[in-house]
Amino acid sequence: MTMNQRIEQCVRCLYKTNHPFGLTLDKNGVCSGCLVHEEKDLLDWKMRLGMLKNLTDSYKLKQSKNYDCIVPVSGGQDSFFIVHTVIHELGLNPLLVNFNRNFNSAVGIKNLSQLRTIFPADFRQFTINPIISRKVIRTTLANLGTINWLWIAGQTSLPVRIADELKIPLIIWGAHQGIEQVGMYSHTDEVEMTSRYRKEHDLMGIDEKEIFKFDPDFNPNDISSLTYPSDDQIIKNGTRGIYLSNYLRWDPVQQHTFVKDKYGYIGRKTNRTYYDFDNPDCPVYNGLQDYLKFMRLGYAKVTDQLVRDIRHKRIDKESAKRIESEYLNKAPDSLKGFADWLGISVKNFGPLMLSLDSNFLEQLLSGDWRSEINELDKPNLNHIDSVYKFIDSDFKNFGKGI
Amino acid sequence: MKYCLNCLQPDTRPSTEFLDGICPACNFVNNSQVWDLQVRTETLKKIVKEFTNKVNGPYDSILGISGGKDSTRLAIWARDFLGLNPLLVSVTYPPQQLTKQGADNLNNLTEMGFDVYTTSPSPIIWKKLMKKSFLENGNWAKSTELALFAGVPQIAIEMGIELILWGENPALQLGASETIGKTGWDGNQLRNMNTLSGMSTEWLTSIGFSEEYFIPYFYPSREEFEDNKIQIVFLGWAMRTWGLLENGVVASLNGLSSRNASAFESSDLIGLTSVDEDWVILNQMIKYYKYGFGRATDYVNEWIRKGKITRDEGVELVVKFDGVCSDKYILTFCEFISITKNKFWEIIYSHTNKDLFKIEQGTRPVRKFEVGVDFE
Amino acid sequence: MIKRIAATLILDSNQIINAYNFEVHLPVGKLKYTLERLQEFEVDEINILNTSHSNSVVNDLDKLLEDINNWHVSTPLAYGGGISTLTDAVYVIKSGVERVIISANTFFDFDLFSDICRTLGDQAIILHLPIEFKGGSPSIRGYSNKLLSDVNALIPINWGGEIMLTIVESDGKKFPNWQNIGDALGIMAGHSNFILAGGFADFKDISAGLSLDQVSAISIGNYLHRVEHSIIEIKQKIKSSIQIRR
Amino acid sequence: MKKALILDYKIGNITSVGTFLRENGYSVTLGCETTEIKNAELLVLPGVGSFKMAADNLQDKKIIHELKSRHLNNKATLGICLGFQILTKTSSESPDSNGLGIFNGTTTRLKEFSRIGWGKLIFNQKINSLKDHYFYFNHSYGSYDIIDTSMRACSGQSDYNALVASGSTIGVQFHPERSQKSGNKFLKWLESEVWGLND
Repeated sequence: MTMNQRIEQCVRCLYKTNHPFGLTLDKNGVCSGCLVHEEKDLLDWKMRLGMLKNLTDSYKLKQSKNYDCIVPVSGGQDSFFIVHTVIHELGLNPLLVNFNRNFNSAVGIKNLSQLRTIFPADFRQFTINPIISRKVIRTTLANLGTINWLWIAGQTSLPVRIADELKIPLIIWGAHQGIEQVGMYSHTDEVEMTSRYRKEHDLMGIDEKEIFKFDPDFNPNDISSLTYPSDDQIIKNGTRGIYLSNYLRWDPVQQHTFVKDKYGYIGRKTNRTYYDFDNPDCPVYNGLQDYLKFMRLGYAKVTDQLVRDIRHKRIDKESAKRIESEYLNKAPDSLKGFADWLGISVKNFGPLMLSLDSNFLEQLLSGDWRSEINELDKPNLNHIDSVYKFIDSDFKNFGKGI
Repeated sequence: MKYCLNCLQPDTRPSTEFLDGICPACNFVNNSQVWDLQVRTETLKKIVKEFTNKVNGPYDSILGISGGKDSTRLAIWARDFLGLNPLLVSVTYPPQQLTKQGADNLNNLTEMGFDVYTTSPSPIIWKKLMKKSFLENGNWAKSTELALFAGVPQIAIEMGIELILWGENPALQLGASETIGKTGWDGNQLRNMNTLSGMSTEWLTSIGFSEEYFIPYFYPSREEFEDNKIQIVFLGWAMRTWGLLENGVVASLNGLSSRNASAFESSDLIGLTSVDEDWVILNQMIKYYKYGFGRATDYVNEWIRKGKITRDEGVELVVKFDGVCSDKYILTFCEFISITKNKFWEIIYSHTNKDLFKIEQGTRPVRKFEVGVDFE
Repeated sequence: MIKRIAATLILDSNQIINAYNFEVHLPVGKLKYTLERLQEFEVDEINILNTSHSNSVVNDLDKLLEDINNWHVSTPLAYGGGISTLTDAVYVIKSGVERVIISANTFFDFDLFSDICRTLGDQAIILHLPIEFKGGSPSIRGYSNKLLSDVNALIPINWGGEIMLTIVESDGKKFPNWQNIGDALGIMAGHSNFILAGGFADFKDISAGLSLDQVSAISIGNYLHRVEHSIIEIKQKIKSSIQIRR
Repeated sequence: MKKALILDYKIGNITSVGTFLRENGYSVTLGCETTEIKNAELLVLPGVGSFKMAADNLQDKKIIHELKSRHLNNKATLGICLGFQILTKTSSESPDSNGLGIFNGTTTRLKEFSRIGWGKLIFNQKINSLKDHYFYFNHSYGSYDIIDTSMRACSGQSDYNALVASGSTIGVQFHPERSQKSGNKFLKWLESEVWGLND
């Protein structure tokens, strides 16, 4: 492929070579994600679970008077499957750790409370000062077109800091997004957590030490809870993050039915997504965040879900393409709730959306680019959370519901 | 049972010695003067300065909170008056035990602009310990209290933050003399609170989990305190207005939600104490049957000492509200630790002070003594 | 001289890739972020191989140099990929990269190879020889008729540059094929200053490699991206008898 | 902000030397005007290209005079690799070109043909602030015969001059701009111990 990238699509799935993680095509036009996915039906997953058990057993021995490992959790589906695996398959005593998103959906609060109750594990949660989190989110919205940067920066650093503070070297994560989406490594490489991957792929190339570039009057102490420990600390403590998806045949759809039936996990239907079990705990992940992702990258969460289904042979490419085009342009819901939390009105998102709009010129030429944003401020688009309001009464977790 | 001559504190409370008829709390209040407050505030500022000078991290102190009236008041005072930048640490209840107001009050405190770090022991183990300590000594909170007190110093040691801010010295308000430290502000004797002492590892692991499952319940040792130079400081001691009502007023003006139950159901006279959890109400009822005084007495004693009400007016309030606990709380508690109502009352009867109360099956114990009047 | 732990970064369409026996390329990320970390880990040098080079080395390099220069790389670099003329080679050195990596086919044009050596000086050149063992004696990848023994004869005895020996079959694996390495080094016994690459991950293999007299550096590829602080760990665990920069 | 001039002899890319100096607190310009050479607090002769190219671009009498007077007035000057060789009298790399002759010695082909990699500095006097630092070498020519200078150092087992100091004129055969943290430490050491330049 020549240096001036021509964007091509994989012959099997919907991903293109401009995927932010990077994507390569082999000589037959099959993408690296689909290639590595084939390993899911070639590898001996019983043997790989055995390899995982040897690894975790060695830590169980070392950590006799302490927690065996740290498991980062949220109100999402993976957490149920990971904690189930860590406790019941690997027989470990984990410390569950959560970086609290300041605005949780009712479903998210219910799921996280359910998770904390049904598994015999202690739980730690960190909530960043909401005044600061609004400031960070406004900065990353304006400069990176994303809401999620703050939560990811927190959720990928808090467990590593606690590992250091409590002398618990092993952190167990669920899926390695790089492998699951674009096949960055073979499962057999058993790739581990690195701060380079965190900065480049989780945080879009800007980590908590560089966010000041966008907003000079940040006080470093304000976002100390996003700091990743230094190399010396990590080496001294022997901190290590491993991914279950290297050792188990990772299939979120299958895992969803399992955790739904066994642990009462609840999804959250939204306007823009095909499945309801991905990231229900964040009210904007499948709403405004997904809409902005679509504007920035030309694909959205529904694409990720459909690519997953194509590779697991649950859908053919043509039907997937049709469904994708249906959902891509759907309006984001729960906009009102998020605007309220941020202290602005829905219309205030207008200039941001304009700045990210691919047909920026046409919008301006139309002389009425505001009309589109008024479309988004419809009451029916904000019914989602009211449907789940019944949940609020029986389970309460500290964490603002919107 | 003898009452304090000044207030309505009976001498039945464990480890409280009266000094010629006056309880420790009244003695303390009597011999502390207002000018003394100026000295205390300056002393506190000096002590705090020692810690803030050598801080390298983002936080110069840790404040243990529940989101209730005391912690809301302390957070504001520590930040705005003492100029501190505390990390708020909360040991939170299992989701089913936390009340809606409890979650809202934690949100309320966070929204004022604080980083909040919560640690929550596993509800499965928490519930088993509650049941065991209720069945064995009639006080479900004996085990969970350990975690509530241990969480803050544990995190202080983990994060290398030496200064821990605490609200009140129990010795002052509840007359618990065993926690009198070197001076009024030193909280490092908190470890001697009677609820914290006397809880062996074997007692814990008897519920069927190995020792490593009880990490949140072990209060850091004296050596760990010294090695990490941990210092607990009582702020209430140096605050001009500190008390149940004063804190309630300030906290409410700053957004605190109150308990949605009348004092006839909760004996919580102003509906602002331990709002984040309801079963403390039945624990206060059990305290009443054990020692002859409950939460209403605590409220009343403070107001008598501050001259807000007379001793006789106090008697009227105690007679009406002490030991009150609505059945709805008992029902949810029995359901939570899965015991029958009869089993609940069987335990209550076994721990009731037979000298002070008459017991008849199927009814609540009846007071034999007259409030405020010594009784053999 | 002390021995060196180097990093091989293989590029495909302007991104670092994981390479598996020179065929399968899996995307890792942009050059800039990996360079930044490798430098913090104090890797001794970085060899960049551009597999998707265009016919103009100048354009390829200008795109990469943005990453390299505006981001204060203070680590010795080598660049290779499509260098087939003297101007290409001079341009690479003039752009602030220490050494140019010459591929086998450029080497086979021997006049061009000696021009480059004379103009830039031997020390600015790495000759990259990917070796295949298709039964019988080893040959250069892509040139089954070019036996390693013939190529060895063409390299002047006191040549001042270094030779990067990559065992194709070990590319991307967790262990190098020591049998092949032994054979290749045996055939080229007259030379030293070899950089070994292909399948180096475990520090025991790296120690073994550096203990060989002919070897002056080991260049690690995919393994770098797999484990945090791989370079620091390797440098700590390597036999203390081996002289490296610690 | 200290000012540094990189002497422009129209050859290689000086970005890495420029970045190295900027990172250590200098404002950097590239040039060869006599006034620039005179006023620069630090003059750096970069290390890219061949001896012939550098020598041919340094024929201008006024520039040579200015460079020599900097040496006589003890003004801070750093010659890196080729920049060090151009400060010697001649180099066997191109016999008919002549260097500045500020160092009383010549440059010849290394006995071990070339030297690529990291080496420590072994001084002819006690300098312990650099003792466990390695520096990056990449050259096949060097000088063996400069002996009458105040400070000298060689590297590893070889005996060519890795560093030569004559007053405030320093010649180094290694690349400080490619020696990571050790390079920065070396520049700080020069500023405080040799040039007295740190602000």
